[in-house]
Amino acid sequence: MIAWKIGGDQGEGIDSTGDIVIHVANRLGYYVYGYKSFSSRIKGGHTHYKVRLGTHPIQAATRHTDILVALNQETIELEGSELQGGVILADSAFSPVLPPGLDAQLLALPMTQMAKELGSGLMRNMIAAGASAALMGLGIQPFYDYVAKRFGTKGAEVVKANQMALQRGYQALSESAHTLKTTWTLTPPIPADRLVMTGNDAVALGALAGGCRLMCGYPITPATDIMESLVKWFPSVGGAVVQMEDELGSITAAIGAGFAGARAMTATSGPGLSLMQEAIGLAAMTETPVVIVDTQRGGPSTGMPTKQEQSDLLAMIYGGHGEAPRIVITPSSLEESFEDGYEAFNLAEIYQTPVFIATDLSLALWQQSIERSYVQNPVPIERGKIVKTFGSNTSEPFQRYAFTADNISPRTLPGTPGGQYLATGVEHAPSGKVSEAPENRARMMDKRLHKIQSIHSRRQGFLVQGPANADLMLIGIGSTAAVNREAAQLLQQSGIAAAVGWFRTIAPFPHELFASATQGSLHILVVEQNATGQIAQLIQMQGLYDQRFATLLKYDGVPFLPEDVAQYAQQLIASSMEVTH
Amino acid sequence: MIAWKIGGDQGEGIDSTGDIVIHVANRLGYYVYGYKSFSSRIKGGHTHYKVRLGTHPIQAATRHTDILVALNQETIELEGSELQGGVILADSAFSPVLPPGLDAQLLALPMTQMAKELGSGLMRNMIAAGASAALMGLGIQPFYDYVAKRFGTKGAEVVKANQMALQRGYQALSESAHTLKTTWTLTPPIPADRLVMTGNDAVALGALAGGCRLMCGYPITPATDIMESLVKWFPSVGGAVVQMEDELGSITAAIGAGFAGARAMTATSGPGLSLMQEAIGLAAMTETPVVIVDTQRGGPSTGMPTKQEQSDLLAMIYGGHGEAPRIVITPSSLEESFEDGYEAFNLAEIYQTPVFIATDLSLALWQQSIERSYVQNPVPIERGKIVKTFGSNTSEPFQRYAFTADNISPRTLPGTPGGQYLATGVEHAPSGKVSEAPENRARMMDKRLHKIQSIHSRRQGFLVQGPANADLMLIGIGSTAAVNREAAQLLQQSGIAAAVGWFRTIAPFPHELFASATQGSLHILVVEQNATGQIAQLIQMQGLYDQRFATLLKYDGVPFLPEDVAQYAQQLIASSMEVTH
Amino acid sequence: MATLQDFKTEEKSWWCPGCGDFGVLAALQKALVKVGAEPATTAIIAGIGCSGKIGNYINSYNIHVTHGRTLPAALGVKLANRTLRVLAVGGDGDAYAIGMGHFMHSLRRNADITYIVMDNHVYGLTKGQTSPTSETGFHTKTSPQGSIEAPVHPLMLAVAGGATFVAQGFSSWQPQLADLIVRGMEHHGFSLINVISPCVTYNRVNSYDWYKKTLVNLDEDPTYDRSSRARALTRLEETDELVTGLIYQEASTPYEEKIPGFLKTPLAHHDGHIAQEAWDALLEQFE
Amino acid sequence: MATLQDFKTEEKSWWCPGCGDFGVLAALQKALVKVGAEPATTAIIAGIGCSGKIGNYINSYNIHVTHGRTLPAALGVKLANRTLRVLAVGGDGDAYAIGMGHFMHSLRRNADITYIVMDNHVYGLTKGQTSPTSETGFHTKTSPQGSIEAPVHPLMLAVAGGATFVAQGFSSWQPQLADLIVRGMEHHGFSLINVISPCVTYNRVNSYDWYKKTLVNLDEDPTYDRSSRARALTRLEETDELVTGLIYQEASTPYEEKIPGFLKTPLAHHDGHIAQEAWDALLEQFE
Ligand SMILES: Cc1ncc(C[n+]2csc(CCOP(=O)(O)OP(=O)(O)O)c2C)c(N)n1
Ligand SMILES: Cc1ncc(C[n+]2csc(CCOP(=O)(O)OP(=O)(O)O)c2C)c(N)n1
Ligand code: SF4
Ligand code: SF4
Ligand SMILES: [Mg+2]
Ligand SMILES: [Mg+2]
Repeated sequence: MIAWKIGGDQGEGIDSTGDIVIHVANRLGYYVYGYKSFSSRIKGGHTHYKVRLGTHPIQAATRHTDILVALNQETIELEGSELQGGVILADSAFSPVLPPGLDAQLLALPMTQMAKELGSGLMRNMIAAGASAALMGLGIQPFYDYVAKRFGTKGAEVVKANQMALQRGYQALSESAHTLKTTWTLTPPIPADRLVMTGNDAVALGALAGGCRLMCGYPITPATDIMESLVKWFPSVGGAVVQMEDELGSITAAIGAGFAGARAMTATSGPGLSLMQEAIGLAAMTETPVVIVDTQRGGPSTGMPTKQEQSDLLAMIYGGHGEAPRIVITPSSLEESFEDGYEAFNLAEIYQTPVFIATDLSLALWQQSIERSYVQNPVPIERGKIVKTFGSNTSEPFQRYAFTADNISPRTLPGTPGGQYLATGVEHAPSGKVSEAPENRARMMDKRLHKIQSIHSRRQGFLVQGPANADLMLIGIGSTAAVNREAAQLLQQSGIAAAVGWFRTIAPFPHELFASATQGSLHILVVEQNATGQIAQLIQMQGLYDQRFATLLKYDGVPFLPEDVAQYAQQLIASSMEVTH
Repeated sequence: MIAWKIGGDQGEGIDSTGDIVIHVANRLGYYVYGYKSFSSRIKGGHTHYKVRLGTHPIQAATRHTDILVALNQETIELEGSELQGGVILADSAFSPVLPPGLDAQLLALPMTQMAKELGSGLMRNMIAAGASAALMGLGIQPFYDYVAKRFGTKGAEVVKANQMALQRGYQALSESAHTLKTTWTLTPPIPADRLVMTGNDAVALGALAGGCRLMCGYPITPATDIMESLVKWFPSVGGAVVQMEDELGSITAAIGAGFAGARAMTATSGPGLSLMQEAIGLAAMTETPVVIVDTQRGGPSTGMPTKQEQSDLLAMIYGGHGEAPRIVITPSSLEESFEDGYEAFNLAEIYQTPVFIATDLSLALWQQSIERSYVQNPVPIERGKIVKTFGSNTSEPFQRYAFTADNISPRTLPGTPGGQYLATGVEHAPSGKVSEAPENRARMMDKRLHKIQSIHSRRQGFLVQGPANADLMLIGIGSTAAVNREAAQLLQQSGIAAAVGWFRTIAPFPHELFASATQGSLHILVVEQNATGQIAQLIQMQGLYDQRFATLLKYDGVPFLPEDVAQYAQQLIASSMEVTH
Repeated sequence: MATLQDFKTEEKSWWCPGCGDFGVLAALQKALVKVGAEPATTAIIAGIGCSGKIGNYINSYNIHVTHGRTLPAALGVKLANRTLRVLAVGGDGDAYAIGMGHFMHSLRRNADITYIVMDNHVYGLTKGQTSPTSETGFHTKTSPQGSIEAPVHPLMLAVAGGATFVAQGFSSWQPQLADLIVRGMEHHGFSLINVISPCVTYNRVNSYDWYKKTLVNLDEDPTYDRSSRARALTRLEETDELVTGLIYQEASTPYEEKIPGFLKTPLAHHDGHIAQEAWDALLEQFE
Repeated sequence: MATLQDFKTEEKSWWCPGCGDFGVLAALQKALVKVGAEPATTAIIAGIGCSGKIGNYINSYNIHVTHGRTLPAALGVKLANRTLRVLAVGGDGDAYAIGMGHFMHSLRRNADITYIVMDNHVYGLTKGQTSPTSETGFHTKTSPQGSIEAPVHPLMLAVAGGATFVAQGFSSWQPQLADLIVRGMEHHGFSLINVISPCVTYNRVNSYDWYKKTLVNLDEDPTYDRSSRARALTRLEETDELVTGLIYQEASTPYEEKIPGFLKTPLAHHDGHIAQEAWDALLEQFE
């Protein structure tokens, strides 16, 4: 495994350089994971992009860096400490200095100068990429191929120029190779057919495959990509993206479309979620399907728009006034993101209610490898109880909200003769007509709140990997579940029988499954990226948080690292042994 | 104690008739309580208004009715069953019929005809009031006095006409008195100086006394009264009510005013609360005081706008994205409503954070007696840490968000030289400047979340009345706490050592106090007007919901009645005895 | 062909006797018959207010949404199924207070939606507060000493905001009102029909009589040129919007017809199928 | 008297080199000096966007609110303390998309607030999506085939919406821009100054050069009559709003001066005192 990082100022092409490295590595058959740190500004300000590549799946960041490409001195100062014996590949243009005490080798290459020689300062990053290729022993040809693909539409000259820059960097590094104290030779990868994408990509692809043809949204970090991807893809499949005037409009348009029978969605982050609360209640009350993606970020208020957090869980579940059914599903990997991307629409139509796909910034934005076979098309599409025609003796008005055994009533889509009804956010009788009758009210509340419970027989709301009688189970959600998976490997390496458990459905809470799945574990550590332990609170509410449970929280905007989780878990086990023995 | 009720069509003057009865009884020194049932429409549709009057404080409705004034046959059909041996005073104009099996005496008076004789059909209700006066033995003079006061500004003729109508009704009843099978003679009241008002009135008066001089709102049932009262009262004390374009505007204007140093508020109900979620996070993040009244009603969505419910508790506490301090205080009586009406502003300024006053439709809208001495002026006003001047050597920029021992930072109000700062919903350093530094972030989150905890040393978050080692404690919030108080009396009468406990602060949760105050009770019944047991869930989250607890829920829009709560509690105790013995 | 009866429901109306909204309902039902609409392919999106109850009394596919959000919901319905006739209906508060943002953006977006605003210059359902169209000086429960704000001028805003069809009707003038609604429905694009619909309970100032005296019927003015935005604005300013009739119209292509590659058949009946080549082409970007 | 330096902060700007927002900041600071403002009595309410960061760079009392809500916050600030000079500042998305409702209502409410919109026809901070002022056909990340909506015309909307002061500046034309801001601040009531402030990163179409070629300075047209609403509307329509200068102004009484009995001194310093007689009088209604 190699951890490669590039750092510099925002707007200097850091992103595209990282993208090239990650894609080439993936094409070679390595598993890749990319992590970026960026600020809520467009140009300027330190940013960095880290790529991990190896022969086993990687789903999280790590502290250690092997190779650091530094485009300015600030990068060396800020990121240098991650290197223990690695190499800093710096542009000699800024006269890089290795700060005292830093355990790394500094290799300065005249990147800017070489780029100028090639006629464009913009080529600096390609030179860095070429040099990196040599340093990591990846070969230069795959890089040539990738830029040919990537810049193909821009013309042969652009491709040529980029390839030349790659070549110059590759060559320059190769010439200095003998001075290197460390070199890397990766195990050759097993050939595979993988793609590189983010969680947002996976959700958007899932939605597309799942028949979503309308996306009404309003830009917001880190959700905007979903809208931007769909607006590119939809024209070829007949769908539409509407950039609305705000999130109140976005969700309501999606609900209107759901009422009229389209699979429609919106995607947002915290501030938008808050604005959507009222309308989500409308969808629940009118029993209208709608899918909302919440890519969580640092809150509250504008908070930390470009930083990782998982602090909207309670707001998704409890955020609206009154009491309404809300399904919240929680993918923790690209595979699950794709799956939930289409399954959310099935759930929304089967249960006729709003469904949240809750992700988080880390899962939403960082690229990873995924087997192409996983991103399949077609996917299962289930539209739930839809009445398409009525007999000729349809004199009876349609009972849209009829009480049924499973609490789900057949619905009609506008256009169906005889199926007309009133969908209203006001309490209503089975016919849809407004009703304040106490008995009807209570039954309708029960109907709506109970109908979603059967979701647990449809999907496993809580998954576990690892020994049934674990010394320790690490519980997570979204991207922390992935961190936990790597942390558990580390723990296993130090002889601890560690398991990981993660939620696939957080609301309605998978009570039975959670209780039984956690039963055998001696210690249970809930790892959450928020300040108040929202998952722990939800477990508490179920009366399931007993003395075996502990919580590890982080709310500084920086994702958990597997090694830190593992270390904390080890201490926890150690200290509890002190206490009990 | 007498329970008097008038029923008829909405828009027929039911309200004003009830108002007259309730005010006169109160002026006579009786304790009164008025309960109305109404629909979300302006004219037409059945409505009724029930007044209980007696010599002990009354804070809840009851099922039984002694006297029913029926303005149409529907009233007899719908409300008649409440009478067991009482009297129905009906307008003979609709040829009233006593349905078979109804245990009541029907007394038809030609109210419409008498009113026409007086020259105005509108006088019918006054005739009914006069007849009621006679029936209840209240005397007619107090009614004369009251209409003189109430209609005084409309001129002597209007007063005279109303008095004549009262007189006609009084006389007609007196003439038929000999036919009555039941008569009522109330214990003469102990003279007292009481007012009649609603919870909304009490909150508005509290706010006024507490120095609130700006109210930014948007009409919504059942909160609108607060705005409508303040807009009448403010001109005399220099305040302003702004009817905003929506709730997003209302709350944000109030926050702007709070930033600039005014005591500002908004008042809303469920749908408005949902719309305010984003801005409330802004207030929390910028540490800006603001007061929000949420008069809860039937949800979700538009729900049941004119019906009782307590289903926004979780939304008030958890409804915004991200994690922000929210104080939620919960008055359960007029006295507490007045107190919280001003104390909310003290809390908001002391803790520099949003404060909710959570009431509910029953508490907000129904009139009760309150000792005048309780509605005092002036009230304690505490503005928290405000820096008014800086020394001359104020070259250092002001540190608005300085870390302090109690986590509360001194603030400046605009206009103060040297105190300029940036208040931002983005995460920030002590100076107010935007900061994404992880360490600062974590400290700022801690600061904001911890600062409100000391509220529990300022106010008792949970109050108890009754024996320390109770057989049963009834726990409630808002108007259900008042229902519980009467239910406990009923239980005590049947030999059960019943106590009542109610929340004065639901967030932050008064953990210690709640744990100790509930310790001695054998059984604990949480009585909630919602479908999911929100208070119980909050107790669960604290890990305090043990096997002694049970929950009684009601979510059909109709308030709990003391007798029903008492009966349920009795069954609960009985069945648990079966189990344990 | 559907008849008037087909558009009626069993539900008895909850409006006050004499409310202007009865006239709006009647005209709308007549217009639906006249354009040959069918209950099953008509979708009515209503707001919250006395006005918003209109959906209860029309037999069609109806959704009664949150306060102020009729227009986004209507857009969603239209995009989900372009074969539906889509109408949004609500009060002046719903439209021009809480719904103002959506109103302005719907004008410029120009999807094929007919928007009927039942304008009584007051908040009816919440029992008589100032509305955005209340006149300055109007006394209400929230302006006991008279409103101190300038009223919104919905027609001017619509014209200035890029509307392609702007009309005003009066609930008492049934034939004209029904005709304007018909023309609105026949217009390709967004049509606004602001309807003066007196509230007999909370607005005693802007009464039927008052309107009958002050409203001028532009449709009867042969010199009026309804194709010029600037002239429409001038006329509206001069008359303080106390006019009825078709005020402005321009030929337009509705939003849904401009969306690149957008399906003409209802999304509602789409099976979600994607050709394998298209899917593979899409995945190329992730290679 | 405060100097330019007094209005500056230590914070170094986070805008891209060449961003039009630098010019807006500079002109605003100059204007503040010119009107004799003091940092301590100046309140700036900023929105979310690249533009919204402006508050970080001005020494005054600043509040940086949620996206689109500058104007209600500014109203609250003004009502809390009428002695403050209150400015709201934000981007075109903040103002005319999510903030549209508040914008329209602020115009008619007419509180004494100066509103500066930094209009770059694009969403900058979220990295280049269509904004309400984006021209039809403009290519962005959310309109890769070109925007299909008609742009919002903020100046026309303001004039039609009852504004009492409407101006447009250009961030490159510093003296005029500073002058317009001064006049806006001196205006009694609500003033809108829409400022063309090019985004050099995401809007290559509406560039400095393009504007320099197309903008017409109305202030240099002696025939232009800025006191007629109808004429302003006509001119704006003709020129497609590609003008700078003061477009419309009328003498007005600000909202806060019309509120019955409203205190002239800052509520912020009010002690909450109520005379006992007043209190007793108030309680009478509950007897
Ligand atoms: C978010 C929200 N805020 C407030 C309300 C309360 N409300 C119901 S109807 C209404 C306004 C009614 O006025 P208008 O739209 O003019 O309709 P009208 O009743 O006059 O026909 C309001 C404020 C609500 N239902 N939802
Ligand atoms: C409620 C909410 N929705 C979305 C966002 C994301 N967001 C931040 S800035 C912005 C728009 C920026 O455009 P504009 O107002 O034109 O400002 P500019 O950056 O161009 O100056 C958006 C949508 C947000 N912060 N809050
Ligand atoms: S209150 Fe007014 S608008 Fe509402 S139904 Fe009655 S008359 Fe009509
Ligand atoms: S992205 Fe555009 S608006 Fe934002 S700072 Fe850069 S140039 Fe300015
Ligand atoms: Mg109205
Ligand atoms: Mg912009």
